[in-house]
Parts: sequence; C-alpha cells; structure tokens
Amino acid sequence: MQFDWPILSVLIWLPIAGGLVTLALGERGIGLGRWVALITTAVTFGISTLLYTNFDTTTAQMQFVETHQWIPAFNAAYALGVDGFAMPLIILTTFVTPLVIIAAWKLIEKKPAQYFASFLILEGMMVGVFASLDALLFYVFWEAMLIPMFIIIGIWGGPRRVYATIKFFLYTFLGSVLMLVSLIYLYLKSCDAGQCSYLIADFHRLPLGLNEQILIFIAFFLAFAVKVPMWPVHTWLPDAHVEAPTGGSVILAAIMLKMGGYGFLRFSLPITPDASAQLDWLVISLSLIAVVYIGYVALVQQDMKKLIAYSSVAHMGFVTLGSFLAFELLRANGDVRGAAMGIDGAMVQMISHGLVSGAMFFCVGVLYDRVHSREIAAYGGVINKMPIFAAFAVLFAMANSGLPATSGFVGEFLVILASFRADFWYAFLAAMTLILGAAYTLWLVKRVIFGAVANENVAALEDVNGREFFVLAVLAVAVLLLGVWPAPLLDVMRPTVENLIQHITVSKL
Amino acid sequence: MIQQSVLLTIVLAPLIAAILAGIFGRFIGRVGAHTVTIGGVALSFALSAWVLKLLLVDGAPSVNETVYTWLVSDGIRMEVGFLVDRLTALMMVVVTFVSLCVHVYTIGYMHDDPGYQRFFSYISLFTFSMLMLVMANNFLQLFFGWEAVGLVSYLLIGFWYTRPSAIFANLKAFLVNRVGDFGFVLGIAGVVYFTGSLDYQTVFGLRETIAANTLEIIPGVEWQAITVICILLFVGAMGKSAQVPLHVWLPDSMEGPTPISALIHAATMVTAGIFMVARMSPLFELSETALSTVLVIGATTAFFMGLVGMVNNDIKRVVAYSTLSQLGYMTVALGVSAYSAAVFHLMTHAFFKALLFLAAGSVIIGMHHEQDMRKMGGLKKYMPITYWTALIGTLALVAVPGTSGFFSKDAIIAATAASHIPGARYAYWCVLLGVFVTSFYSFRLIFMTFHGPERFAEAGHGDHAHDGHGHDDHHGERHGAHTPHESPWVVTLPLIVLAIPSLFIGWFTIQPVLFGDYFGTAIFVQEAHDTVAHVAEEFHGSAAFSLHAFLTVPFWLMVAGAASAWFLYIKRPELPGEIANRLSWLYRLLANKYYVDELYQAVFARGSRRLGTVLWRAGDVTLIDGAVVNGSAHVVGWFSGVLRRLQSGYLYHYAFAMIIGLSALLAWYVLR
Amino acid sequence: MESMLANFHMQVAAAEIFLVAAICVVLLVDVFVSDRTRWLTYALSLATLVGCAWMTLEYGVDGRVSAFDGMYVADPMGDLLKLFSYATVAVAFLYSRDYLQRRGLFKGEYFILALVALLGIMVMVSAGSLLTVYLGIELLSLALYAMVAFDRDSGVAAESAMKYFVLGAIASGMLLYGFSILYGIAGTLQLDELAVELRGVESHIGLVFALVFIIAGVAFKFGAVPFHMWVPDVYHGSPTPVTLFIGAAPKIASFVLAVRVLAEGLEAMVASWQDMLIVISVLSMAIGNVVAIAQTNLKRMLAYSTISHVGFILLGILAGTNDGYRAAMYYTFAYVIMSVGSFGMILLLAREGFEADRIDDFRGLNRKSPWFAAVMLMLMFSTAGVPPFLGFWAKVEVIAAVLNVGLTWLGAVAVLFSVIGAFYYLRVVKVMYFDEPTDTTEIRAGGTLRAVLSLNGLAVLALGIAPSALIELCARALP
Amino acid sequence: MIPLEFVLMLAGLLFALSVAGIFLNRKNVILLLMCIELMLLAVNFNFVAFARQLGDLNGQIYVFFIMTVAAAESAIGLAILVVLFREKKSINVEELDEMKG
Repeated sequence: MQFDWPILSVLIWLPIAGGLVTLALGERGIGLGRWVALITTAVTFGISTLLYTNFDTTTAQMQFVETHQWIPAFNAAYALGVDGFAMPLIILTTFVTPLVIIAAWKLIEKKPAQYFASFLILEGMMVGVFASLDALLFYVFWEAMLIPMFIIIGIWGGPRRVYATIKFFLYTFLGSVLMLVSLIYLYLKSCDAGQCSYLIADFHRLPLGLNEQILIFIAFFLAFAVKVPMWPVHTWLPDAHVEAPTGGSVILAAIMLKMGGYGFLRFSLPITPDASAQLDWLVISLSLIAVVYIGYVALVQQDMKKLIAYSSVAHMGFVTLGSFLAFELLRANGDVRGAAMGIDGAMVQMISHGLVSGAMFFCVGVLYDRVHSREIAAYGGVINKMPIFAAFAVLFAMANSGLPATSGFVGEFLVILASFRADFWYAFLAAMTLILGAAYTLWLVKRVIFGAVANENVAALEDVNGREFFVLAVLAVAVLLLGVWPAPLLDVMRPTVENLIQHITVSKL
Repeated sequence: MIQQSVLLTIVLAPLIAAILAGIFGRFIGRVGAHTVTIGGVALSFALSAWVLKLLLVDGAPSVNETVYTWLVSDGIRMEVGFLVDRLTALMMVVVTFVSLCVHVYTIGYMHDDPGYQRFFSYISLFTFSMLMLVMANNFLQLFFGWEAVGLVSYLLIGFWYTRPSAIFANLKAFLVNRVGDFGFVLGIAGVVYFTGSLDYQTVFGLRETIAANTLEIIPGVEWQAITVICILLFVGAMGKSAQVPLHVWLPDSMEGPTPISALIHAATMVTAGIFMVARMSPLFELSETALSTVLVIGATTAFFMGLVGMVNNDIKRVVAYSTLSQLGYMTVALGVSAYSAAVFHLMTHAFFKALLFLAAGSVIIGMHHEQDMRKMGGLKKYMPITYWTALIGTLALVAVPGTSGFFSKDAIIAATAASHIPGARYAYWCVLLGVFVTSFYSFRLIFMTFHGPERFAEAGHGDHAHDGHGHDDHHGERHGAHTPHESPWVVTLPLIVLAIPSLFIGWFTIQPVLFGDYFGTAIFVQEAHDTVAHVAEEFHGSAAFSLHAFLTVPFWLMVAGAASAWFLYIKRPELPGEIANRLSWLYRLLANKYYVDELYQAVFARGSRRLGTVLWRAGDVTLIDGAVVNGSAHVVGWFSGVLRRLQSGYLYHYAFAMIIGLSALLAWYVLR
Repeated sequence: MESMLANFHMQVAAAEIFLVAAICVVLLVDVFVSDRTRWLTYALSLATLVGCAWMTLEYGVDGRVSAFDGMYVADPMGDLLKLFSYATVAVAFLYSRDYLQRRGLFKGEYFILALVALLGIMVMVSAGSLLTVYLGIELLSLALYAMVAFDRDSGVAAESAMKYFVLGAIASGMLLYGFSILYGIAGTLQLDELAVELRGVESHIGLVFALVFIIAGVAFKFGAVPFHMWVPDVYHGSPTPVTLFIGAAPKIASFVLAVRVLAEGLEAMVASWQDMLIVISVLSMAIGNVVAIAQTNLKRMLAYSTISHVGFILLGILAGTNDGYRAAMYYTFAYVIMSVGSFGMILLLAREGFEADRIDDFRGLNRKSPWFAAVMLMLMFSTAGVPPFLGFWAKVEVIAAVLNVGLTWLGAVAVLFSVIGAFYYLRVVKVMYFDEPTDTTEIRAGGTLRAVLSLNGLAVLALGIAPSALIELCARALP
Repeated sequence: MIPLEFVLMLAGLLFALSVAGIFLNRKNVILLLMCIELMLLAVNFNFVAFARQLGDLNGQIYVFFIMTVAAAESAIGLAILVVLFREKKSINVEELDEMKG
C-alpha cells in the first residue's frame, strides 16, 4: 500500500520542523513551545499509525518507498522505506516520544525550549535511521542522532553528566566510524560490480570474499555491539542512563539501544552472512554473558537507574542471541527451523523492552522528581504513600522479570524455545534470566516500594498526578496488550523474517 | 454439550470481579467489593459444578477448543484455549468451592483490615489464574496460569507489606518458584523442540517420537529425551508443590493472612504441580527414571517435612508442614503412577486442609492474633464449633478409617506397596512412618490448642510467636489476656461447610474416581506401572475397605501417633522438654528445619550477591572501565602531554625538526 | 610585436593584472586618507575583490589555456580556486573590521598585504613553471610574514613573525634546492614539459633528492608534521584577523602547490611521493589530534586541528588519482569554510582587552546567545566530521579516495584519529553548553559580522544536508 | 673547466653549512638571516651550473629572480627584527620562547 504523499519524510521532518519552531519561539515562548512540541509529536504518532493500518503483511518488500536523487556524485539517494523490522520500531519511536514530552511538561527549569526541541529533532533522526534504505543516509542519521543526545545528557543531566555524555559520544562514535569505512568499501565494491550504489539492498546482493566479509562484519559488529550494548562494550550505558534526565534515559533505553539490534538484522546478517556464520559463536557467547554476568551485576547495584540500565543490557542479550541463532541451528539440526522464532523473539523483545524499560525509567523519574535521589537506600515503603504508583511499579517490575501476559515474557519465551533447538546450554543460560531477572527486579521493588515508611522524605511523598498517571497508564496498557495478544506484531514481521532467513542461509562466496 | 461461553464465564467472572474490586475498590466500598467478588466466584462455582454434572451424568464429551491464537511463530501456533475433561472439571469444582468458602470466611477474618478490597481482588484474581491453569489445553497457557498464581501468591504473602518478614517471605517464595519455572520453561522448550507444538493433544500424540530421541547435554552422554523433559517439567512441579529441596518457601508463606494459607498454600496452588504431572501422565509414563525421581523426592518430602512439623509451635506452621508432607504423599502417588490416587488425595486434602487452616485462623482470631500454641490450650470450651470442625479435619488428615483422608491416603500407601520401580521400597517406608508422624503432630496440635490447661492467661507482652513472625500488628490491637471467643458466623459457616466433605466425600467417590474409569483418557497409565489396579483387587466397596483398615499397619501407627501425642502433651506435659534436652542435636536439627534456609541464605543469596559485587567491581568498574576505557583515554592524554613538550618554543628546535624530517625522508629513500 | 603579445594571451591573466593595478590604487589612496575615512581603503579592497571576481568570471576558461610562453596556466580548477580565494579574503575582511577598529589596527596594511597575499595565491594557482610557482610562494609568504608582525605593539606577534619568517625562508630554500636539481635533471622549468621529460627517467638518487626537498617545502607550506612547528606559534601569536587569514586562503595555495608540482609536474613519480605523503599525513593526523587535546588556548587548539586536517587533505592528494585531488580540493574548501567560521567566532566574542581566544572564554555561551552557541556547535561538530555537516562529507570523499587505491588500512587509521580529534571539539561544545558563564557581558559585535557569521554557520549545515552542490562544483573543476 | 659535480658539491656544502648555521646558532637573529642568504646562494650555484651544463638560459634567469626575492626577503626579515627589538629589547634567539606547547 502506497500513499500519494511521502509519509516517511513527513515522519522524519515534521518533528524536526516542530523542534526548530520550538527553538525559534525560544525560552520566552515556552508556554506556546510546549504545546507545539506536544502537538507535533502527537500528530507524528497519529500519522505513524497509518504505517501499521496500511501495511501489506504479505510481502517482505520495502513499503511506502520514496526515492530521490541526493548526491549524484556517489549515487547516494534519499531513499526511504519500511519493512517488517523498521515499521514497528518507527511506531515505537513515535509512541514513546510524546510520552517523554508529557512527562517533562513543566519539570524542566533550565532551557525547556531547547529540551523539547532536542527531543523533537532526535525523534526525527531516529525515525530516519529506521526508515533509510540508503546506507549513507542511514549513517548520517545514525551519527547525527548523537548530537541531540549529547546535548540532552550534558545540559539536563546529573552531577557527573559531562563525563557520562562525553563517554557516551566517544564510545558510540568510535564504534561507528569503522562502519563508515566499510560502507564506503562496500560502495566501491558495488562500483567494481558494475553499478555504484549505496542502497542497502544492493549491498545485500553484493558478492564478497570471506576475509573481507569478516573485516566488514567486525566493523559493523563494533558499531552495533556498542549501541545494543553488548558485554564488554556496555560500560557507557550505566553512566549515560544514570546521569541522563528521565526523558533521556527513556529514549536511550527505549529506542537508541534498539538501533543496535536493528543494525544486526539490517546490515550484519544479510551483508556478511558467511562471516556471521563464522563468528556467530562470538555474538552468542557475548549475549549469554550479558544475560548471566550482567544479571549478577544488576543484582548488587545501589542506584535504581544503574540497576535498570544493567537489566537493559541483560535483556538486550536476548535480542542478539535470537538474531544469531540461524547458523547454529543449521549446524545442529541441518535445517533452520527455529531461526525465525529466534528473530521473532528478538524483535518482540526489542519492542517490549522499549516499553518496559522506558516505563521503569519513568517510574524512577517520578520518584526522583520528588525525592531527588536515585539511591535505593533513600527509599522504602513508598507504597504506603503512593499506592497507585506502587501498583504501576510492581506491574512494570513483573514485566521486566518476564511474567507471562506482559510483553516482557513473549520475547524471552520465544528466544528460549528457539535456542533450545540450537543447544541445550544456550537455553539453560538464557533461562537463567527467569531467576536473575526476578531477583534483581523484585529485590529492587522490595527495598523501594514495600516495607514501612523509611524516612521523612518518603513520608512526604504524594501519589502520582494526572500527567504521570496518564504516561504510566498508557505504557501499562501497551505492555499488557502486547503480552496478552502479540500476534498482530508477529504477523507484521513474518514475511520479512522469512525473507531474511532464506537470504542469509545462501552463502555469498 | 458444553459451550465455550460457559467456560469463558467461569474464567472471566472472577477476573472481572477482581478488576472491579481492585481498581474501583475505593468507589464500590467494602461491601461492594466482597459482594462483587463472592458473586463472581459463586457464579463460576455454580457453572463449574454444572459442567461437572454435564460431563459425569449427561456424559457430555470433553471439550478441547481454542479461544484465540496468541501468536504464530515459525509455523508454531501458540494459542489460548480450554481442555475440559473430568480431571479438569474436578479441579475446577474443588478450586471454585474452596475459593468460595475462603471468600466468605475472609469477610470475617479481614473484617477490620484497611486492605479489605485489595484482598478480595487478589483472591478473585487468584481464582481466575488457577482456573486458567487447570483449564489450559496447551503448555503456554499452563505456564501463564502457573506464573499468574505465583504472582498472586507473591502479592498475598506480602499483603501486609509493612512487615519485614512478610516482604522477605514473598520475595523468597517468588524466587524459589522461579527456580522451578526455570526448569519448567526448559521442559516446555524441550517439548516444542521434539514435537513442534505446545498443544497437549498433539504433544501426547507425538510422545513416542520424543521417547525415540536422545539428548546429548553433557558431551558424550546420551540421555533419553523423554526423561530429561519429564524431569525438567517436574522441577517446575517441585517449585509450585514445594517438594524438597524447593520446599523452603511454603512455611514462610504463612506470613500471608490465614485465608490465603488455606486457599493458596494448602488447597489449590500448591497442588498445581500434582495436577500438572497428572496431566502429563502420558509423558511421565514413558520414563521410569523420571518416575523414580518423582517418587524419591515425594517420599523424602512426605516423611522429613512431617518430622519438622512435630517440633514446631506456631499453629499455622505446623499445618504448613503437614501440607508439605501431604503434598509429598501426592507426589509419591504420582511416582508410582497412581495418578488417580494423587488427584483423589489432592481433592480430599483440599477440603480437610483448607478446613484445618481456616480453623487455625479462627483460633487465631479467637486468640487475638496469637499463633503460638504454647500460649493456647483449653480452647475447647470457648470455641466449640472451631474445635469440632478442627477435630474432623484432623481425623481426616490422620486417615481415620471412613474419613475422606483415609481413603485417599490408604490408596496411596497400598499403591506404593504395589510398585516395583526403583526407590519404591524407600518410598514405602517413608509413607508408612509418615502416618505415625502425621497423627503425632496433628493430635499434638489439637491437644496443645484445645485441651489441657488454659495458658492464654499469661499470654501477651510482645514476644508471642516464638519466631517473631506470628502476630499481626497490622490490626494494631492490644495483645494480652482476654478470654478467647468463638468467631462470627461468616467464619464458622465455611468451617462447617468444609467439614462435611472432609468427612464423607471419600466414602462416596473412591469407587468411581479411583477404580472406575472416572478419568477416562485424561490420565494414562502403562500396564507395567498400573499400581492402582493392584489396589483395586483388594477393594470391595468403601465399607469393607474401611473395616479391613483396622487390621493394617498404617492404622495402628496412626493410633500410636495419637496415643504418644496424648501421653506427651496431656499426661506428662513436662516430658517433651526433657526429650528435647536428651536428644538436643535431633531437636535442634528439626527445630531449624535441617538448616536448609541457612544453607540457601549463605550459598545462593549471599553467594550470588558477592559474585555480583566481584563481577561489577572487578570486571566492569576496574577492568573494562578503568583499564580499557578510561585507561586508553589517559594514555592519549599522557601522550599529548609529552608530545606538546616537543613544541619547545625554540626556533632552532623547530628548524632542527625540519632538518630531521628532511634527512629522515632522505635516508629512507636513499638507503632502501 | 602583436603576434608576440597575442601568444601571451594576456587576457587570461586579466584578474591578476587588475589586482596588481588595484593594489597600487588602494596603496595610494590609503596614503592620503585619514583614520576617519579609513573605511575607504576597506571599501576599495572589497571592491577590488569584486572586480577580480568579475574578471575571473568574464575571462574564465573551460579548458587548459597557457599564457606567457607556458609560464602561466589557466584552467577551470584555477578559476574555481581563485573565485573561492576572493570569497575567503572578502569574508576575512568582513570579519576583521570590528576587531581591527577596536584595537586601533584598522590600517591599510592589513588589507593591502592581504591583497598582495591573494595575488601570490593567484600566481601559484596559475603557475605553469617552477619559476612562477616560486614567485607565487614568495609573494604570498612575504606578505604573510609582514601581516603577522603588523601589530607593532605585540611582542608575541613579532616573535611568531620571526619564527614564521625564518622557518619559511628555510622551507622555500629547500623547495628551491629541490627545484634546482629537478631543473638539472629535466632541463626545463615548464611543469608540463617536466612531466613529459620525467616519464622515461627511472628514479635515481638525484631525482629522489629533488623529490624529498620539494616534498619538504610543500609539507611546510601545508604545515604538515614534521614541518608543522611554526603553525601553533603563528596561529597563537598573530592577531586573530591575521590568524583567520592565514588559516584560510594559504591552504588553497598549499593545495594548488601540491597539485601543480606533484600531481602535474612529478606525476611520473607518484609511487615515490605517495609513500612519503602517507608517512607525513599519518604523522600529521596523529600529532595534530593528540596534541590538540592538551591545549587551553582556542587559537592554538585550532592550529593543531589544522595540522590534523592537513593530514586528511594529504590523504586525498596521495591517492594520486583525479578523484583524490578532487576530494582534497573539496576537503580544502570545507576546511577553509569551517576554520574561517571558527576564528570568526573568536572575533565575535572578542572586545576591548578581551581576546576570547581561550577555550574557557566560551563558557556558558548558550546562556548569552543560543544562536551563536548553535553556530559554534555546528562548526565544531562539522570540524569533527560528524554528519549532517560539511566536514563529514569532506572526510567521506578523501576516505573513498584512499580506499579506491587500495589503502583501506589508511582509511581506518584516519577515522580512528578523527575519533581522538572529536574529543577536543566536544570540549568546546561542553564549555558552551554545560558550563555556567563566567562573565555576563553581552556580545557587542557589528551587524555584518553577526550576519556573515550566521550565514557561515548555516552554510556548514546546508552544505552538509545537501552536499552535492559543492561536490558538483569540484567535479566540474577537476573532471 | 670545473666539472659539474664539484660545483654541485660546493652548493650542497654551502646549503648544509647554512642549515647547520640555523639550528646550531643559539644567539643572534642576524646570523639566521645571513644563513638564509647563504642557502639561497647555494641554490643559485646549482641553477647557474645546471644552466651552463644544459646551455639553457632559464636557469640563469631564475637566479636573477631569486636574488631579487632574496633582497625583499631580507628587507622584510630586518623589518620584523626591528619590531622584535622594539618589543623585547633583544635579538637573542633563546628569548623567543614566549609561545610553546
């Protein structure tokens, strides 16, 4: 289904335009600026739902495609389009951003206009990342995205924000520059192959030798592993999350991390299938380390945000694990049955984690705005003063520990089922999350939410106001809906997943 | 014919009630809350009973249908649907009936608790989850119910969330259950691996193919796939049904309000594991190894947990340990393939154990939330109804011939005797001695509570419950010496209602349930394992069965237990103390529950926290962040500090640098 | 006689000739105007630039045309470079006015010397023989020496001028030495003939000598390691408008010098000078980026960043392919635009007794003026090579060029150094946005400066989002 | 007549001398200017010799240009020197170290 108007371009540029308007209105015009921000994001979400309603679930082809000349000198095109992977992530993006705007409504004292503007511009760029069909365009959005986030963490962050934000920027920058080199390399290869192009689809078709595949794979791997983030390149995440303002943490956890997983599915696997087959042990073992190791690390965190950040790393381990099962399965059983389930699981896990971790960061934000501390020790018995909040917190905690009927369960379940096909021990280690995830999350709940009122700060707490209630309620509904009936999401991705698998199982050598 | 709408109503009525009471509790008020929830549960009880009637009397075919498709992935349909056969129907009736009783009872018990609506919404939610569990027609939904009941139990154990002990207990319960679920999920994954389906019928249809396969988990060691899967599934059951070594959560779960102990931790949830294994009988039948494992674990639980019950002084905990040991009996039954016996005992136990718990609760109310039996005694004349109902419960529990408990338990013992799989001997002795133990602690409870001198006079002053868990400060009542009083009718009515089946249900149902083909295809037993058949040979009607019992070992063991209890706690009350001193090592071992809690606390809780700290400090902070990330940054910084010193500011150095560069290039080219 | 003049094709050199004449006029005028009417000089200089531009466009060529017996060459690339130089110089004038006036430096020297330097650049751009190359270099250098020192009351200026002068003289000495040997071997000064002569010759010691000396000279003009020592001190020492000027126009000259001498004259020896340039460019990227981290003075930091960027420009040149030269040219343009902007920011913040040349002087700029903070932000990220800004595409082009000749590792090394580089640009953004302002005096800069600077910033963004315009321009100039 | 090599060697020697002079001299800026002149002279030698060798006038013309430029160069150099002296009251090379790092 195609529109006669460029829906994807609108989704990218509308928020950016809104952001510029907010900037133009300036700090004096913030009263109006807020509304501009809210309305833009809301409208953007509204439009993005059209992607779903008009999505053709029978084909793996790119849909809503737009293509324009961009840089003729090296046939880079302004090419946009979505498939079963990109579309849900785009909707996730447009869904979360308005919530961030609402959550920050009047809380930001310092330069609110710039705050909202940064998020709007960021939203546009994030949509761009998911919608680009042209590698160069993708890279531009991918890098440009860092700038607003750098600003967000740096200006509105916590005490160690400068360290955190510079670490965040350099870490990710270092990760992605080598990807640029390999993109250019691929481009030149395509020239040798006869027709120069930066289109990702053409890269998929490009024949490559094993060695160059391995080098390219490593370059991509660095870029995406840092974003996901995978152990051991995850250490930027806890700092960034802890220091970032609530909105920043939410966007970071809900969407930015997903770009890593998306990158693996869009670039690494299809462009370098043979290298992936060679090196999948690396990805898989790192993922499993992430699940177990990070699970233990999360257990001992004293800082709520840090704990959630670590749990994000652990959960994203499932994404990478699920994405790279195909080859292992091929080796183990001679067929790829289960590979699709792994990738399904990875995708669902991404969406779900986007909602759940976002929600948990919102919860921490709610407490932080009242008590101005992220230390677990500073709380206790919150439920006595904030029953409604406590209800939400427990719900999201349960989702985070993967309770059935919440979205958190679906992805983990599928990935565990799939990994059992590959190797019992994969499933075994992955399933450890049932215990560890519950342990760190519920222990957090026990220490923060339950118990008798711990101190006068807690005693002074008052329950969520309408705005916070709205944000949390919306997320809660989404989490439960996805948990009770994930079929629609799966149906959207099926052709894309099948197409991917049947592509990567064909060697490029 | 059973319509899906009926089944949906059965399931959703409690859910809707729960939502109403939970979310809109403050609007509909206390009365509103309990009206709604009781209405919901009553409705689903009525309908469940009707469904049972349809299946039994009208011989309607069992239902197996899909409600909706949860998702489809990789060609595997994961659905939500109902499988309602006689096994399910029985469970449905038991669950809804006990739940109904508990609902009514709660009105009295939670009478002045601020969390009134919340409590009702929880127990209704529990009923919903439990029904989902028993009515599932596939593993996914089974697991959903499985986890949902776990969640509710978590919420209810921690219901009085200001108590440190309570929120410790509920975390513990959830985590231990998660350990079970860990195995359970792997088991399900295995099932999917070999059958490519989650649907019971399909899986059972393909069980031969599973049996044909082997798994190589430890390289070089080939294991029967079916064995691995069954054991993994059983690990789940161990978690839910609190079998050794995953039993530790159940005694602590007594932190929850008593109605919960009755409903969840005695009658229904803890039996989910038993139900699940019975459901999976077609799989378990194919693996003798798995059955032996089940058998041994069950036997161990049955005997050794009973022993602990003998020395405990907290009235609720005694009942809790008895629950553990009874669950052990059921598990043994499963192990010897006497699934029907297990389910039968499950049913009878549901009634009399719920009864006992509610009675204990009634005592606790009467004692103004005092749980320490050493501070009770002689309550008989103050709370007669409670006394008699409790006595009935006890008789059933200790299996006095004729009572419901007798039929189920004797069947189990007989079946065990008849079994020949590895571990059967051990199991037999365990269950046999278990009878003595059971009757000892049961009568000990009765005597200490209702007979003997009235010790409540000097009760009060803070430290009642020996382990400090006991009393409920939530009610903020003064504790002290007031005379106990009989509880209101809302409390006693359920006692009476439960007492009836506790006494009689066994008498009427043993024939069909155990020896008739009540379960039909729901339960599958291989010829080789069919121990129930042996029992059936000696069975000539309930009456004969009961009479014959007087000549059997178990009966006399029971009598002995009762007698010794009487001797020690009525005749010579000072003796127990002396024995405790005499056999102090044994006493301490039992009083400390074999030190299992301490062990777990040290190894798992503290151990994993220490491991986490090490990984974090050493791995993340020091190694990755310190050495690599910041390290490289420092290196660069250091370099820049050094290199900038080359920029000395002296003209001749600059010139010199140029010359060096020039000559270096020259040398390089000329010399190569 | 006519015939002789005819094959001189003087008209292709119209711009240069006009410029010489104009310089004399300005010089004379400047002698007679008083400080009050000094704006006349300013205006005339700008007018001169416009005139040059008009001339270049009017007599622009679409092929290679040589004049003055091959001493002078005009080609599309030359025209483009010249036009760009005019623009750069003009922007430099526009930026510098306020600063000079406030410091009583608003004298003719600055403008006239700048124009002379421009003439030097133009001569180099159109140089057809080693002689004209030399003359161009000297015209440029001598003017620059003088400019650096023209603030007579500044000690550091004089010091840096002296350093610049001495080292520059050595460099041109080396260059000349190389030229002389080259002349001896090839027997000609004409670059095109040189190329022909050298095709046959296999590399021997003399040739290598010549090559090394020439490379040294070229590297010095670029300010590439290890011939970079002058750069930080000169950037630091000279008055900011001069720094701005030196940081901009001469880069075009260096680029053209490399192209004319290495690419055209010594194309036969690509293999040899490629290796040398690889060493030099890697060293430049390394030293430039690493040492810049330790700087606290913005001008000095930008000097080191220049060194690192020179490394990137050399990447393009050492590719030795037409794409490479195009990439290098594009990079040069990009770099000039960005550095002009960055120094412009310093001029914007500077006021009486306040140089605004320390990084800390930018503290909390976002509070004072969000817009110009944003401009600086764009400039910094662009210089760091982060999309969607101009600098990113420059990097893409040069990396593509080196990858294209199989030097993949070099591309990887380059981007890794650019990550190190990113750090100190981030630091500038950090002080602007994350720190609180130390002094709250408002920015007092003229309207033109604000306007042009804003345009400069926007250009960096616009050329980043739609880069093809500039890329196409280069492509047309260097097909 | 003198063979080309000799002249080239002489020139090279002069060049080396001047270079050495520049970075060995720690004292006087004037010396630097002289060394530079010397360097240019060395170059001139080369050109003249080669021109003679090749029988081509261009080289000699080149020399004339170099000489003029050299004059201009030293003029500028001296000018800068004067400014420098005004500011620092010294022409000692070692004192030109205000900027470093």
